[in-house]
Amino acid sequence: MTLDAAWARRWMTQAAAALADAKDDLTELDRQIGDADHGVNLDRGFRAVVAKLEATPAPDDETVGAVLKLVATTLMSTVGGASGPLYGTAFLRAARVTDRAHLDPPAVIALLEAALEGITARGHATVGEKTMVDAWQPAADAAAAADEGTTREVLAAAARAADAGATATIPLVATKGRASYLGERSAGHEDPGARSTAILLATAVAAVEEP
Amino acid sequence: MTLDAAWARRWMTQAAAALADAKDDLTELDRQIGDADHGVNLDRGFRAVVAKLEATPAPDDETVGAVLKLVATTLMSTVGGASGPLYGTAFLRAARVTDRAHLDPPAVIALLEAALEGITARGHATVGEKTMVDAWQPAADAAAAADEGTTREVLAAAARAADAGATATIPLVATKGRASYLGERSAGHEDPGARSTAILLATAVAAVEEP
Amino acid sequence: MKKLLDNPDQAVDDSLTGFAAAHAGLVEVHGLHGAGPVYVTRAGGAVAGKVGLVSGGGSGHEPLHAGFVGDGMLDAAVPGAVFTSPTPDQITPAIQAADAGRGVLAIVKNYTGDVLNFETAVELAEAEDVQVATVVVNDDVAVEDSTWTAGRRGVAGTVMVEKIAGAAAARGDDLAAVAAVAQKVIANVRTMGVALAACTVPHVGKPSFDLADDEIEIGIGIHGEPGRHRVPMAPAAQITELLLEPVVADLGVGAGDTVLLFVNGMGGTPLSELYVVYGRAHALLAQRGVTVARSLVGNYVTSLEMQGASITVLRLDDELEQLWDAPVRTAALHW
Amino acid sequence: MKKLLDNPDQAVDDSLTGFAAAHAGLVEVHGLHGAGPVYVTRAGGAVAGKVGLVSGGGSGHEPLHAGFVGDGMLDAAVPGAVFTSPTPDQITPAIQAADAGRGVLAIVKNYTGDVLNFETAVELAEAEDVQVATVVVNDDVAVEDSTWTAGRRGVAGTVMVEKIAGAAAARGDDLAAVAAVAQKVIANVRTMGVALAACTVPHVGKPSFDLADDEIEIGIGIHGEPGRHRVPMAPAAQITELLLEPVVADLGVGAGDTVLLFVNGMGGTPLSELYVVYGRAHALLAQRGVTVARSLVGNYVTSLEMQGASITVLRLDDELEQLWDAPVRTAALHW
Ligand SMILES: Nc1ncnc2c1ncn2[C@@H]1O[C@H](COP(=O)(O)OP(=O)(O)O)[C@@H](O)[C@H]1O
Ligand SMILES: Nc1ncnc2c1ncn2[C@@H]1O[C@H](COP(=O)(O)OP(=O)(O)O)[C@@H](O)[C@H]1O
Ligand SMILES: [Mg+2]
Ligand SMILES: [Mg+2]
Ligand SMILES: [Mg+2]
Ligand SMILES: [Mg+2]
Repeated sequence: MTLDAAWARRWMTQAAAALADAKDDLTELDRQIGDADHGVNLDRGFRAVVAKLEATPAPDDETVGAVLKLVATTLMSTVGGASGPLYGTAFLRAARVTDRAHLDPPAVIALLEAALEGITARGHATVGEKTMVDAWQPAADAAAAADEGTTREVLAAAARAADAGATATIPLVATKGRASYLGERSAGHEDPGARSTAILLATAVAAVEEP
Repeated sequence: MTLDAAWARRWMTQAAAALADAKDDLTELDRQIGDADHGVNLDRGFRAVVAKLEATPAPDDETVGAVLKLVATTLMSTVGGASGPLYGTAFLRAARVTDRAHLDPPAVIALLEAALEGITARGHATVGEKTMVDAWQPAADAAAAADEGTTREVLAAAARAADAGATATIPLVATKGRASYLGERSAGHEDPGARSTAILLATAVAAVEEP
Repeated sequence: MKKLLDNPDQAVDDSLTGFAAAHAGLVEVHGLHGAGPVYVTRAGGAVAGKVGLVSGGGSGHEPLHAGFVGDGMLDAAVPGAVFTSPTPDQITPAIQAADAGRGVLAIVKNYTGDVLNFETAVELAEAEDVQVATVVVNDDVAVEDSTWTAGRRGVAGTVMVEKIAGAAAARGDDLAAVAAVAQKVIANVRTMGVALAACTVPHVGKPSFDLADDEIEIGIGIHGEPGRHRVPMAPAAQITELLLEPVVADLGVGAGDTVLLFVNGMGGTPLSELYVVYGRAHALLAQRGVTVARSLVGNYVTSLEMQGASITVLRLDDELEQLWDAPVRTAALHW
Repeated sequence: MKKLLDNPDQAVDDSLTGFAAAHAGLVEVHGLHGAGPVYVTRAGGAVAGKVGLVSGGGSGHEPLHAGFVGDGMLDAAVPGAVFTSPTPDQITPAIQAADAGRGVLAIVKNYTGDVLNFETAVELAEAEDVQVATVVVNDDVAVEDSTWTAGRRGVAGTVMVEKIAGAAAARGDDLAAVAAVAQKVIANVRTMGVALAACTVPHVGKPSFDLADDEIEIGIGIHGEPGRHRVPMAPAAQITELLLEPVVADLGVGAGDTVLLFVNGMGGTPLSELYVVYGRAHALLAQRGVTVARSLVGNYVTSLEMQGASITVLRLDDELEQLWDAPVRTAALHW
């Protein structure tokens, strides 16, 4: 079973719904150690993504990359803050390596790795700095380790790892992003960007149609 | 028994103490229907009066009027607000009619009437407008009616009437002073200036030494 | 109550000390640290050949009045205790200091305390041979039956009176003419205010009035006194209408009129919200065919940290417009 | 939460609508009511022969940045959502609009979001053949171990950078020279802030952090983010020392130095309290033999209605002093 542009579109619809549900929770996480806007930022961005996709009819030969590129530019121009360019770049890089109609497991792994690279290229964060990288890095690693599985299994491994990675940010002291200003006081709170990453990847799995 | 300058000085000391005690209550009354400063204003003023009197040694031939004039100018220059010029003028006018060493009952009545006239001359309020006039007017009237009594009895009658007059302001709708801006909403609260008048006159009685 | 101050009794003195230090070239503050009666004058003293302008009132309305001392506006300002009129012994020397021989205009906000204290002070100044004219600002339309009250209060419109009379004095008008211009402004300016949350007077320590989370107070003054009535919290568009409506009605402005629109913050409201109100008010006036030719938005006549705003409309003619545009160089207004 | 607004989603748009109406001769606001990317430019567009200046950042800091657009300061400002960096599609056209052929200086406050969005926007503008230099303001000494964080934040000192770089551009400096002046200001300006009470972001509806009645938060930023540590509420004199001490130490100013002292309000603190702090800070600097040659007191870089203040010290030399004094004509700074 391969993933196509329709999957990418379903992914975005489900991501928007899940992020809308999580809006207040994400904002509350950001209120604890940031500036109380992460949920609001992503909700604004992903609502715009859905609107944009709905306004852009899918050509028959639509590639996954074409969808992801639309997502990237929309996030870039509607989210703002730190997460806007980071998620924007993630989708932009992912789009570059998915310029085809169907993604097989290696392509899904490439997608996740490209996204991670985009985020670190822009934000210069490494694992352990209490950022979304703490969800993306284990996700990409877990995907690579699951390369024997189906596309769904690869994505599911990534989503589980992202979820664990997000949880693991709780005790960390932030050294990147806005939470870093809090120093020691940032410990004890989950990083909002890592949590939103976990939500995003969970919807990527949910959007895979059962065979 | 007549009243002399020493009585006037005792009066002011006791008034300052009583107004200091009542400071928060008077301010709270003013918070309800004014600008929450009446107690603070009078406390500032009467503390200054006491300081001024202490700094001004009494000559042997000191008149009551000389004391009251010092009180008047001190209140005028330290109280501010509406009550400063009103009480200031009251004491100034009272000083004019008490320029002698000893006050007999008719002189005490004249003192109260002059004070009342000073207040109405400046403030143009009449009885029923929910101001200090509602305490001063009955006080002056009761004093005049008690003209057969001792100086202490005259003052006591005035003080009782002022107290009743202050209480009687509760249901009134203010038409003068800051409380008038509240319209109907000023009803149900005692007028702070009427209450401070009652306190002032009560201490005038207390300052009379038993024969 | 959390405030940036050391001791409520010293707060006005401490604030004026900072004001004097920050604007040393512009103003001089007299009587600090108990040295005598407190008042503020221009750094250079009275300006030869010019009518002097003095205003004053309780503190807590900053930048009013001291922030308006300088070229093209006031020559002296007299700050009382917080929300308490200053006393004659402060006002009289301020009037004398503002006099350069052509007389002084006293600009008084209509509160019993201010009126009474200025009255006495003016008498004393006149006894010292200073020629004084007095105008009483009473722009607050929240006070409806002014015959049954102490009369309308003077609120935010005071800025317009001080600026425009200041410009008339600066161009060389004599005392009668400056007073006439001030009266013309008073006749043409109206204001109405709202509080979303009350302020706390430092030595009182609790809010001047109690307001529920879903209530606002309409028709407030600037002394933390409660307003005329309470209504449920409403969107800015509706609040703007509630304030603008009576102002426009009372002033009788309509199609063809030209006005200055002033949205004033009470101290605790962010500028961004004042602009929201300004935008709504501007649009409502435009709908009625009123031309908004000049504008002012900001915290100019405050009530400590009160959350709220007032809307002021001044009907303009060519003279008032020119005098408004005339240069001004004070701590708080500058062009 | 009581705010003068209609709908949190529209608040920035509504506020800019009012801003545009109030300052029509001075600024133009692009993209209102969903017409396109939102940014603010001078009414007349780019000034021929002059290097352009652009700044931007999240909204909620008014009058920063839009209030500083005009002669002698910025050519364009880019407001994001409340406390959220604007996006490249807003910033790029603002940069293009500010370009009169001599290039554009982008003044960025050091926040990950601002830096990233400006980075992208600058790339896009350069692709359209605009020459762009970027400076990053990072004056906040509250961020101690800046190697272990995203680096020092840009806060109130941004006003000094924008004013002085604006004056350099106005006198005709080329892009490299304007950027060098901006860097000189950045090298010589430091700030530290305190919150007495947090602010409430409109679409969040509750305070950005929780602070007990007897606590204050030291070392806050301007985005409602919590500060570095909490201390018990203290008198103004003590708070002033807590803020000024690290600023002076980090900047290394001492006897013989000349500085500009800026006491900035966070939005909900009355001017009178800012002057109390100013007075204390001025006296402390004087005690150390530091000459305070220029001053600024007021709400210039705010955090919505946050109660609090920051103290900024800029070390001056003749050039910076002259550029600070140079004429400026914007909605919020004018001389
Ligand atoms: N340098 C960085 N690298 C990776 N992720 C980052 C970086 N800085 C911030 N983030 C992520 O962005 C999230 C915050 O996003 P958001 O609240 O939308 O933006 P802002 O911090 O500008 O308000 C953080 O929780 C963190 O996961
Ligand atoms: N016109 C007036 N005539 C008589 N008394 C007045 C008048 N106006 C106000 N008062 C009295 O002054 C009191 C208020 O005094 P105070 O609070 O010290 O001054 P302010 O109203 O200026 O704050 C009122 O309670 C009232 O008794
Ligand atoms: Mg955030
Ligand atoms: Mg009072
Ligand atoms: Mg008062
Ligand atoms: Mg943000």
